[in-house]
Amino acid sequence: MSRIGVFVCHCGENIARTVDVAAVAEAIKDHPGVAFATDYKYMCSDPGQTMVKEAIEEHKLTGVVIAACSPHMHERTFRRACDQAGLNKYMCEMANIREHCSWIHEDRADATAKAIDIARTIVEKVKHNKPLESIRIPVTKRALVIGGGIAGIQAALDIADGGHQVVLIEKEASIGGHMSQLSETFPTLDCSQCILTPRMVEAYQHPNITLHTWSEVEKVDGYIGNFEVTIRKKARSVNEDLCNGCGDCQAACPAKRIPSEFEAGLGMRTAIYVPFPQAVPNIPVLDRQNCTLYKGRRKGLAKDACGKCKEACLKGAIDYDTEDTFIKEDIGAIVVATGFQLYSIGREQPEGLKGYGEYGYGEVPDVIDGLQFERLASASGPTAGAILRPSDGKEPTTVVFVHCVGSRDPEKGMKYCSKICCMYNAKHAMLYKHKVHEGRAVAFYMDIRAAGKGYDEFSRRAIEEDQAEYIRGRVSRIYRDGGKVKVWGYDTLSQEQVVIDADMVVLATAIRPQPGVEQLAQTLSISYDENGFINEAHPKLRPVETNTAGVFVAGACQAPRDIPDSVAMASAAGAKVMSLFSADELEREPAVAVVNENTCIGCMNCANVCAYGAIEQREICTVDGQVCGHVAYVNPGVCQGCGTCQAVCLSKSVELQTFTDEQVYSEINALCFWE
Amino acid sequence: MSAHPRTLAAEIHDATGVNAATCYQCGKCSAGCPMASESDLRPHNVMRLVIQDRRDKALSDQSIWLCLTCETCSARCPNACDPARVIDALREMSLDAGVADLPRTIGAFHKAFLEQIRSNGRLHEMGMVMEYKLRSGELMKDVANAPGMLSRGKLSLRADRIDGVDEIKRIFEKCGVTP
Amino acid sequence: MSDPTQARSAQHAGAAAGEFEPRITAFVCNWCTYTGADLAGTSRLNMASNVRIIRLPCTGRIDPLFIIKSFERGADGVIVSGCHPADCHYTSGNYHARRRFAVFHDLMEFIGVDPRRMTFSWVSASEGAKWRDVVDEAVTNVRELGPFDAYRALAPEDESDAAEASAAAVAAAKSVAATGSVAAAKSVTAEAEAS
Amino acid sequence: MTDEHTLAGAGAGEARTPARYAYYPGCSLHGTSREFDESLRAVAAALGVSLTEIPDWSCCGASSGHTTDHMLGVALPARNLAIAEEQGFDQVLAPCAACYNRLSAARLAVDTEAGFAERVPEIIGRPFANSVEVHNAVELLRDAAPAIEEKVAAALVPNPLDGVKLAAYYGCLLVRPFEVCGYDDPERPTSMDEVIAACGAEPVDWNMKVECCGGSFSVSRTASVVRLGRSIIEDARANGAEAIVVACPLCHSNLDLRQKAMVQRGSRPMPVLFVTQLVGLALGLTPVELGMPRHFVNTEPFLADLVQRAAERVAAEQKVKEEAAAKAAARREKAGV
Repeated sequence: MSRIGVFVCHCGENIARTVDVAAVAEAIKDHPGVAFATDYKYMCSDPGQTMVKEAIEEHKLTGVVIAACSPHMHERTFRRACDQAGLNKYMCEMANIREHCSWIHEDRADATAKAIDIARTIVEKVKHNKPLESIRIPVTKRALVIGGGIAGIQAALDIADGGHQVVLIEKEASIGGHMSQLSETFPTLDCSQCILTPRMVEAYQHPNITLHTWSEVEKVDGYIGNFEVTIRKKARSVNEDLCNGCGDCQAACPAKRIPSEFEAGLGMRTAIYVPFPQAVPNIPVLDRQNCTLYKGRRKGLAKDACGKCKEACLKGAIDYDTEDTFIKEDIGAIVVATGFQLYSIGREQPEGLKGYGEYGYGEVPDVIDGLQFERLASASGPTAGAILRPSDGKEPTTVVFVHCVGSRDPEKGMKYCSKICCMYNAKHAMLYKHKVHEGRAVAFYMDIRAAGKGYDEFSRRAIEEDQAEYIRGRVSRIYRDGGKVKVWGYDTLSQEQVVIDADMVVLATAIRPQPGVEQLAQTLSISYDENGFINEAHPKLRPVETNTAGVFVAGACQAPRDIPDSVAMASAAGAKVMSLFSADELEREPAVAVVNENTCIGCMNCANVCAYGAIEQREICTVDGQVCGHVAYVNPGVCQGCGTCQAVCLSKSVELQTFTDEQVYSEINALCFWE
Repeated sequence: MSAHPRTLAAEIHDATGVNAATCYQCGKCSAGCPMASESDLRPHNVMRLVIQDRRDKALSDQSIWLCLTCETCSARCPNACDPARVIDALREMSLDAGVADLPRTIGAFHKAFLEQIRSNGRLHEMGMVMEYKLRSGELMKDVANAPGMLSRGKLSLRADRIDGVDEIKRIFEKCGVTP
Repeated sequence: MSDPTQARSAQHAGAAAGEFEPRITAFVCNWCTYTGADLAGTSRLNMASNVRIIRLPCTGRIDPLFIIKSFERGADGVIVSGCHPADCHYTSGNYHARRRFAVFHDLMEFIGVDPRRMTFSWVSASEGAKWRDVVDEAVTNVRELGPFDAYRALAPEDESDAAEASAAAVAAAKSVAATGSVAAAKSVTAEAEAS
Repeated sequence: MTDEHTLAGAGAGEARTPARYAYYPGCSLHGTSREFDESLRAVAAALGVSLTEIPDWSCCGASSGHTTDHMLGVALPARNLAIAEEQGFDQVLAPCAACYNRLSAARLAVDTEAGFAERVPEIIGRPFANSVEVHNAVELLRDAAPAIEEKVAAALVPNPLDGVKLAAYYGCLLVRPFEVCGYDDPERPTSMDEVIAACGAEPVDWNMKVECCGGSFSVSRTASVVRLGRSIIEDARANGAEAIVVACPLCHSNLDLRQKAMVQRGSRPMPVLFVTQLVGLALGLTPVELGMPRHFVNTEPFLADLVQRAAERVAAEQKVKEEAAAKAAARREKAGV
């Protein structure tokens, strides 16, 4: 006969306001199998936990039900308390009367009745709980970092400096990400390359870091501490061991007019190329889409149409016939740092977006986006840092900066704020004024969001010292008018329409997650929000964890982030990984399926539906060693405890611990509605 | 406001489905409004009045009658506030409340126009122009064009009245509209 | 989307007048819908109080027999809700569940339950409001259908034999999870009936 | 649901049943813009499109209707749609942009606004299932563009429009609101430009395509119309347009009738053609058939110029041919001797 203690929490007023907690305790007291019931203001507080511990001893409790908040909130807390009181922690369960009751109902009678039902249900479940031992699993102390931008680099370096192996993969030819494209950085205006490049080199040369560029995650199996990751190394056509980065191949390549991704289309590159001079590693890739030889091969030409780079390469590092290769890595923890892309608002629009025909982007050459301006302002850029407009290479005397293009626009773009634009617009206005003293910089904004250390001072400086003209109002239309770009705006402060004849317009387009992040998230079985940003496990308390144990998130793939935030987040993720690696084994809930070999008929339905391949077939032998049949066996290390196998078992022979049929039926029966 | 237990915003919501509270006053509507230079209230000012429940000003200001319903504001609004539709609704309310301060000419135009439709089922421009001039008092305006229109067969002196003119009258009655 | 407040106002009116109040059991997965319901709580989204949640690791764990059992124990309606397709915490559990319930849905009338008493939905951890709507809609629908007591006769103290009564249908539903064919399921159940 | 009717046939004529339309001319096409009516009928005949005028059709209410009363603005168009339905049509052609907009808006309102599906039939006193698609003239011609191109190519006489620079002016009511019209991009429409290209002329890239001309203020607030019209004509001119092409009687009368007040003295008048007149010219119809003489801005110099240039082109080609022939002859002689 079980002796269960029920502890009803007021949660201050949170529960007590709508649920008559005393009544709940009173009602449950006489429920069969309940030995003790009480209520208290804060069960999770120290006195509250002590009350639980003492009750366990005093009333010889065999099970504990905490009627309080969601198990996701405090189950761990109370299970630890029971453990300390000598009660197997898996004999403790939470009855959620806050999130699922007091917070969502107003009628006190209804809410109280429901709270009693909930408590009763869990009591019935706990009656059938069994003492279980946590599963201990080994931890592979090797981290995978996905994405070689500043966030990925930071996380990789922190973990590597912590003495652990790191595999860093980057889908582009070089690490560095968007930060390597930036000219100067707010709020200090220090040169982006100057602070980033050393970190890139450090990551490349770090003894604990294995770098794979031009590579992507193909497949992820396993679970926290024990992932098996398959990495696709895309065919580079250049042997990374032989290449010495001399650059002769690029010089020899005849296809020289390919818009450079790194230069945001403002500069050209060759078909075999390193994205930028400071690239790490300094090893080119061959862009087969634009390569003359491959174009020829796709056309089915008998002999190769080109081969100049191969001829030019004295190291013989170039091989036109390499194919994608796959490497498997054993990984203990994963950091996702895939970063962002700028919302391109040209004529072709992604599904469900209306776009901005009124802004003429993609049709008026002197209407550019923020990254393109970074390249114009960058000393290493196509204009060597001179602000010259794309159409005619002239120095613009009036430049208009438009905030919130595609951001804070539920109807035509993204409904969220892209967070960094206010700051980089101020920076752009400054950089422009510093280079073109007589020039006129006009910024159309809705609100200036400059919350951050030294941020507001910075944006004020743009206005007060560099005389950027800030006009509060959205722009309605932008179009080419002879040599000028007409901008129709409105000044909501002076209540006038404003028409500006600009020479160049810079659109601060929205920050969006990298394309393909959804597929990656599904490969990692982590969740993402409706905008494609990775969901953190808890918006406040678990900001760098995801809903899959062992997978962490850093930087702009989780939400629009600037450099300081991304770096901070990356270090946080790194720290999380290292605390995971601090132990040789980790504890896991024994929520795993167990097969009853006596009743199993070996139909293997369970194996067919198991997503983890945790179920294998085992032979049953007679005493004299004759194989007389086979049954299913669940590998507890691999089983994740979804229980799908149990639901499809025809002979009721597989049982998921912590969610047994017995437990579930007890709950259902506890909700017996026949009065 | 005691005469109106419900807020203007609530009534606008019923009439148009627009939640005025979603307007964050970015001014994009007014930036592209072809009549902004001629009217005191620009689209986003009108939205503001609705948000602030300033019924009297919203209904009695002349600006709402200067809207061309060209829909540019609505087409570019980031929050689907549909100012054009809201202004339409305000005009209707303004007429019902009898506080419409529509420029005589424009009011005369709409009245003349609808009068034509109600009595002929179709617009008889010549008749409309006459009607309009009588109502607006702008007797001599555009007369210069009239001969040209006639000679080009663009104005017919005879109204073509449809058979179903009674249907039209009934539609006006059922909508409670009397020009 | 039915007016969210409708279910609740009706509920209190009903409660006052001692009218029929639907009793609904919800089987939800721990990772998406249960968390979504938590979110509804933290967002203080008011909803009908007729639903009792039973937490399971994954919709994949939900045995059709649970549902039949609930009806047999006097539930007027059942909600089954888990992660969106492709968002399953266990990668494919909800897919198997979907496959199973598709069939189960076909078998409902067969076992004497109006399918409208069942609600299948996907509610992610970030969809508190959607959970509120699912609950309120289910309550409204079941209230329209009135109480379910077809199984009342089957509700003896010892549940097991009552379970047997519908076990055939379930076996069918399960075998489908393996074979994937509704026809197969139907035949199995038919045989069960015949015998 | 709204897409079903507003987007029907967009970019895909074949999606629509063989071109048979209930024709809703609207008041303007019976009055100030009868040349739109005349040219449309002529072009339709040439393209084998059958138009059946809706018997006893009534005015759509234009902006005065919905400006005064929302329901009136829906009921007046609905009556005409109901009649077309009665007549067993599944699509209506409303060439006037204002009518097209009001008819489409009415369809949308009946589809989407609470209670309208019941109240509207009651108010108009006719059964109404809202089953008739509404299309405008540009839509019709865009979908017929291939046919037009063929006919132009097949013509024996040289195409007078060859290489003529034209500005396609859409205005408001043809493209906005997108939910109502939706057959073309509201900010960067291309349908009329496609028609112009099909006629062998050259659509210019300009900025005022979708700006408002002052619409219904033509009579009541002429000053505004003049201000707005001026910027339109000047931008068209600045971008090299020789004429403006429209599909809206309001736009036309504003830009045509009021043009004198819009342009400075001495500047070349800017002919304003209905898109149907343009197609008519391409198909070899005469200016009179197309009602050109009804315009206030005299189109004769423009047309004469077109003919002149066409003649010159022909002459030039002729010359080239003759020279070639002469050379050949010379060579033959050499060979012969």
